Amino acid sequence: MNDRNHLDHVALTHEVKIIENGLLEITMLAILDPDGNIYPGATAPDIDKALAEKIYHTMVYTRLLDERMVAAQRQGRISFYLASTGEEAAAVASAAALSENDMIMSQYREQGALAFRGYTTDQFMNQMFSNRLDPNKGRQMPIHYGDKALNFMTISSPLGTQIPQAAGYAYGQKLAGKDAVTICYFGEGAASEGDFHAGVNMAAVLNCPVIFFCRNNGYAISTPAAEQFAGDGIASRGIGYGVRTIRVDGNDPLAVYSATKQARAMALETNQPVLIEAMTYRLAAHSTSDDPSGYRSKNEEDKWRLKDPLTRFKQWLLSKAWLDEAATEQFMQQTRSDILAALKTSEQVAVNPLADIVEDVYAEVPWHLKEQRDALIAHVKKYPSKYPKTSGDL
Amino acid sequence: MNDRNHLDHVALTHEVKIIENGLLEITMLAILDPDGNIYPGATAPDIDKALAEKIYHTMVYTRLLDERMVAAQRQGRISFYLASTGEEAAAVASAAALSENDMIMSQYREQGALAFRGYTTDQFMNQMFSNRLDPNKGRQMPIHYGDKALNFMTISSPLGTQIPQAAGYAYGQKLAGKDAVTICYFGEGAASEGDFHAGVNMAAVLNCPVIFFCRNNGYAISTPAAEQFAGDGIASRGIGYGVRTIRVDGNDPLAVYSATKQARAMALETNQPVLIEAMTYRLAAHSTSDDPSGYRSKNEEDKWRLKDPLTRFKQWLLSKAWLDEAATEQFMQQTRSDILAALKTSEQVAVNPLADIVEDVYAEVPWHLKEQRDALIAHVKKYPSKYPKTSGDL
Amino acid sequence: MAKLNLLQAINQALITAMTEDEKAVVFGEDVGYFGGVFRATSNLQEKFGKARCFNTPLTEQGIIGFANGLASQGSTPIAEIQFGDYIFPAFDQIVNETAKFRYRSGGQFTCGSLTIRTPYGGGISGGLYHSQSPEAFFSHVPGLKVVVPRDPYQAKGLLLAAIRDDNPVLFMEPKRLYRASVCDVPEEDYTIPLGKAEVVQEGNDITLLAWGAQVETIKKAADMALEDGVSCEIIDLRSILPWDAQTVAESVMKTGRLLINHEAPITSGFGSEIAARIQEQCFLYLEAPIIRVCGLDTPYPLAHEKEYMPDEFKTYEAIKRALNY
Amino acid sequence: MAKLNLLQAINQALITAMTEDEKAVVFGEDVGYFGGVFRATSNLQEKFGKARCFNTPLTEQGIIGFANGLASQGSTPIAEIQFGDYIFPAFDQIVNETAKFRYRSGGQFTCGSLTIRTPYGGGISGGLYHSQSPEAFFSHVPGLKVVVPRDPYQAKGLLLAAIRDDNPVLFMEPKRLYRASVCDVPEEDYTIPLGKAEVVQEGNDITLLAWGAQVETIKKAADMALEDGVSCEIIDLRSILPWDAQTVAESVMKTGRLLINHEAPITSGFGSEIAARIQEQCFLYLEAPIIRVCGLDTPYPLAHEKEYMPDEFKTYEAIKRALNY
Ligand SMILES: Cc1ncc(C[n+]2csc(CCOP(=O)(O)OP(=O)(O)O)c2C)c(N)n1
Ligand SMILES: Cc1ncc(C[n+]2csc(CCOP(=O)(O)OP(=O)(O)O)c2C)c(N)n1
Ligand SMILES: [Mg+2]
Ligand SMILES: [Mg+2]
Repeated sequence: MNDRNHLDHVALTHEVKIIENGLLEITMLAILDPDGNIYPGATAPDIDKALAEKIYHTMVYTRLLDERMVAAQRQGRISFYLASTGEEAAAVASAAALSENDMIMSQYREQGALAFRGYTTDQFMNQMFSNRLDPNKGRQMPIHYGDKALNFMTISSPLGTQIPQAAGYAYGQKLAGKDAVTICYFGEGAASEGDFHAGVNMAAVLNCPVIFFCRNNGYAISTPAAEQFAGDGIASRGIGYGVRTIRVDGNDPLAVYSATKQARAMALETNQPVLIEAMTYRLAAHSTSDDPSGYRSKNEEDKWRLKDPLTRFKQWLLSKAWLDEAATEQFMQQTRSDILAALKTSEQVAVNPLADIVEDVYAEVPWHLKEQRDALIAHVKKYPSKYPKTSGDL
Repeated sequence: MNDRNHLDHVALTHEVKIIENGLLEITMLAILDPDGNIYPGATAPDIDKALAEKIYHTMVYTRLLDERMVAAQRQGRISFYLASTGEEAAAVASAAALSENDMIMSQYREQGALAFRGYTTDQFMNQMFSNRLDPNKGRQMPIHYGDKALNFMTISSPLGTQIPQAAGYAYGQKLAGKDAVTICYFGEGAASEGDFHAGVNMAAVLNCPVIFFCRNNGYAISTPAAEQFAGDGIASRGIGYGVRTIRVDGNDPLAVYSATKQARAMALETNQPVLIEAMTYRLAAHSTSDDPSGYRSKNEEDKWRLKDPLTRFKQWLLSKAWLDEAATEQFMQQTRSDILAALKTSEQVAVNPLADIVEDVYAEVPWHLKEQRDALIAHVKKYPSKYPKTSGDL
Repeated sequence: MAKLNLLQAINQALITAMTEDEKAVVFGEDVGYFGGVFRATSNLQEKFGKARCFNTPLTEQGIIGFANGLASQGSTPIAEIQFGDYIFPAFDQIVNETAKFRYRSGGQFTCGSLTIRTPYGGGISGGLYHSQSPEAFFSHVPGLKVVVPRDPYQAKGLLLAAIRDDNPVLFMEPKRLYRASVCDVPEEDYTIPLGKAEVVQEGNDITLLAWGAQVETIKKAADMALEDGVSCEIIDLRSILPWDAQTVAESVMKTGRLLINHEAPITSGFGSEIAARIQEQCFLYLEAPIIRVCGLDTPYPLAHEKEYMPDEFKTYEAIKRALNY
Repeated sequence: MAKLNLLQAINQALITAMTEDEKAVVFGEDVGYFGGVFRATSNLQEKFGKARCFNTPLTEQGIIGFANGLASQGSTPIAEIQFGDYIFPAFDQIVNETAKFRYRSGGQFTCGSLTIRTPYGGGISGGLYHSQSPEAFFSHVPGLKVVVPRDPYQAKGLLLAAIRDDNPVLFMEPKRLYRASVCDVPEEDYTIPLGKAEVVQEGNDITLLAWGAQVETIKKAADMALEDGVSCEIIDLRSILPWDAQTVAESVMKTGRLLINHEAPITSGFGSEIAARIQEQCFLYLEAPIIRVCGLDTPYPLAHEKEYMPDEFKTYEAIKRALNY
């Protein structure tokens, strides 16, 4: 796609005509309608029953996990949570279209993708309780998951930073001759960051096999999309970068799956980025620290509840006779009790020992951090009751 | 233009079709052909003889100034210079389309715009010799002009920073009810900075009457446009931001003038930004520190020399019988000798007194800078021969 | 005079500033209709209209770039960065632009009317990206002023002074005090001078110095030390840049000892500048080395937050070390 | 062994690194075909192909973001920021990402293989945007290493060590020495350990400490002082983070006096950390306050560059002050 530059390709005009809005009309790929029927003229992707079930179960799992953890936060058992309710299809169905070798670099609302990869309930819990069983060692707030074994990059809070990183990661995959791409998730809010611009442009110029997957859910905390950008969403920007682009109904698992599948094939084949804009809606509050009634109407939320990806997909599965309702009910009950059990276990697990406080800052602990660690250990030994989480170990 | 957001306007499609290159075909406004004839079907803007002459003389002046100062740098009289040769039309004709109340925030290759505003040869020289007559007080390298009286913002070296600033400046003009816009110049290289993204997007969302004027001259130092972006230049990005956009032949003063005139009217009327991409070519070296033969061919340069805006405009003036060749010759001679005379005078003028070293860091000199200044003055008095520029004054 | 928390005091200062100065404009992520994620800008859009209090797109570099331009035009921008941890994308606009605008133009153009507000600091289970104390970075930037209030009274008076000051000011709000700190705040307009430290408690044996939320910590440590008969002088620095070296030096010349407490990592934290200056200025008066009780040289942890913090126990121990040197 | 200038030494180190490590990739603005505006990356594209040495678009935040991703994938990125003054748009990627990558993931993912090269410093009539010395900012960032060579020999050895070090390293090149500093540089591969200062000259009366181009300055001052019979110990710090406090402390315990010289503004420059630490560690050995001879607390000027610089005359005067304290 980077055959365009400077002047060679440009046609002349002699009339002063400033391009106004409307030059671009980016349509939205929709395969499954809100009632779960395939749109006339649309083709369902090549998904077998097992995959369909896995997608559905993962979406259901994610919803249940979200529900439980929001409640756990209200009970004061964890400090923070961030639900993906209403947006499960975007994360789950896109992850389903990838290979396990593909790297996932997510924002923070893509727990569905992680669940699809096989992250266990225990793993979720260990991260959220910052306990010593989490390979991220309890250093970040809840929901900042990461698992190298699953090719899921540890999440970072500063928005947009993973976008140029994904370009670089994909470039490395290409150099190393890996048969893999990187997918980079982000919100339409994060797409306002300078890092978005830098990352997408660099990926296009440097031919990086990366899928930029924007969840446009209409809000960045309280800020509606209309106060975030004036163009035709995020998709229209892709054109500006010379990046292949597609907009999909983010609440339609089949559309998301189809688009991502094709995007992955293209990225791998051409060593070039593809931008996907998934139109969805954050039915949840931004996070457990947020109350959306301060900035949007119940009415608007209700409208979107009708587009729920779970119901929609369920209807489709039913229409294919791929859904055993009793088994699903059983799955849901089992999931609920598994989550609760894991929660109860994980919250009992201790945090890492005190000495860990200086680990992983550098590859090896340098002299000054050893000095600081030793002084701290001596101090905690002197005041054990003031540092109950770690003094017991000393 | 910010009536587009999230989902309301989006049409559906049911076919997985990733948008590839080619959706956008942004044409280029051209009014004057390289031989100085009006293109068939094109209309020359409403420019009278006086204005046409002023534009021409300013372009000629700029070229002569550039030539002389490049030579002065080679002679070791100034440390640095940066010529706009070949790109004069972009800066001069756009400035000609503005009102004097409009704020100009430039990159560094728009000396033509400044000359058009009436910056004198003495002013140019005082800045370049960092002497005490320059209101910028000799603090920056040569070519970082600035003049509040002429509504020309002092130039800053870090690229792209003026882009969001221009949005803010224009917002302020609007709030204050000023009948004025801001024009913001930058190169196609600078448009890769995150600040470009932030600035253009903010201007669009916050309805700022600003003209973003990109000089796409094909190079950022040694980096060709093809290694800078993969899209259809900078113009295609405007669409992505929902910003009115036009591409012009930057070597065609009439096209640049017409586009800028209309952009200004639109920006003022709608309180919204307009993006202009002027396609041009840097015939000069990047700066006096650069040698373009290290990265591009003579042949390419020669091709572009044929599109020289000065010859082209001269032909047009001749065709209108608006050019007195003898008078022009006389103007050029006078200009050359004025520049030389000013150069000779300015290089003799002393730099600011030593005490100035701590001024303008804050509105008033704080205690610690007074302390540092006093110590420095005492020191220089002790070693006058080591600080010949300032010790004489003490 | 009403009891206000720190957020309410800031909100009141903003209302005062916007009422008095028509050119004052408040913006940032979520500050508009919603009133900010901490609600510091509540009701401003309602009161002053959308043109003067608005959401920006999610771009810190854009927010400060826009603010710089707006300030140079003559308005009085009051920009919010949602968390101090997210001020770094704007670092170039602040360091290379805001701070150098006046200098490079010989005073023709300035960002002097700009105020940047941002919550900072730990103690809220925020982990490494919702807890940082970045004041030291900005203390190395000539052209900026950096101010940190310790309670609602200070917050209102210092914020009003910052907004009216003819220099760009970074106003850092200790977010763990947002709701926790409550005190009497006069309804009326008042300012507290920038660049002046406050001697919060007089004492003879050692000077304890902190700013923001850590002033509370050194107070607690001083109370513990008092039980041992140690009399601590407590100084709230209030301004980080330019800072009030004179008040600190005078105190140290009296007490002969100095302890500095801050949350940020010790290495190249602002404590290092204070120590470097004071050891020079008070060399012959010092009876013990200047001690810094600070955050560790690690990112800010979550699970080990309590252990990481330079709390009153660590401070108390350091006081004893200084006294027994 | 050939005489090389600093640029040539760097170029040679890059060739060595890229030859030995297939995963080493060099990129930045203009570093490709052209070989960089200073020509430090000359011929690399020719030798190693465009995939391993290439131009990037003009975006420092993008360069470092890209580099972080590339490093975490397993390559060995060597990214160039064209001027130290333009590193600030990348500040967030460096401070919040590069430096915290390993820590936040419990060591699962790291940017340890990343090296960032950037020219810094004044003395080249560069004015406020081509002269800055930003090392102090980065010295406050746990997780980074910061290294500064003083001559071609050091440059090659330290750069090779930086590239191979399993931590992200910011490698700052004193650009006024690029062509001015010439010395013997072994053809073969060698490294100089990071984190170790070098005692460049032994002496008894005072320790002079600097890094990069200012080492030359303190040497000149030491020569002036020698004429007065003052014996200076000269230390090149070489690594700013982590820094070699032990070598400095040992020297100061011997000489009883310490002078630190750096170009950056004095307030919160890295000299403050050194002074703060050394006054604590060497309190009972100090015969005079630790003195800092540094840049003024202003942006870097053009017309007054000579006056601004912490040159040998200012240093010499400060030595006398310390000796006569
Ligand atoms: C650099 C940065 N600035 C601000 C924030 C605070 N913040 C966290 S989430 C958020 C909104 C993000 O919106 P969007 O990208 O649309 O994602 P969504 O929450 O809708 O999934 C903000 C402003 C942050 N984390 N990082
Ligand atoms: C932030 C920043 N990065 C790098 C530079 C160094 N630099 C100066 S000019 C330039 C190229 C600019 O190219 P372009 O924007 O196309 O403008 P042109 O020189 O072609 O007019 C570069 C990389 C800078 N001044 N600022
Ligand atoms: Mg969103
Ligand atoms: Mg260019």
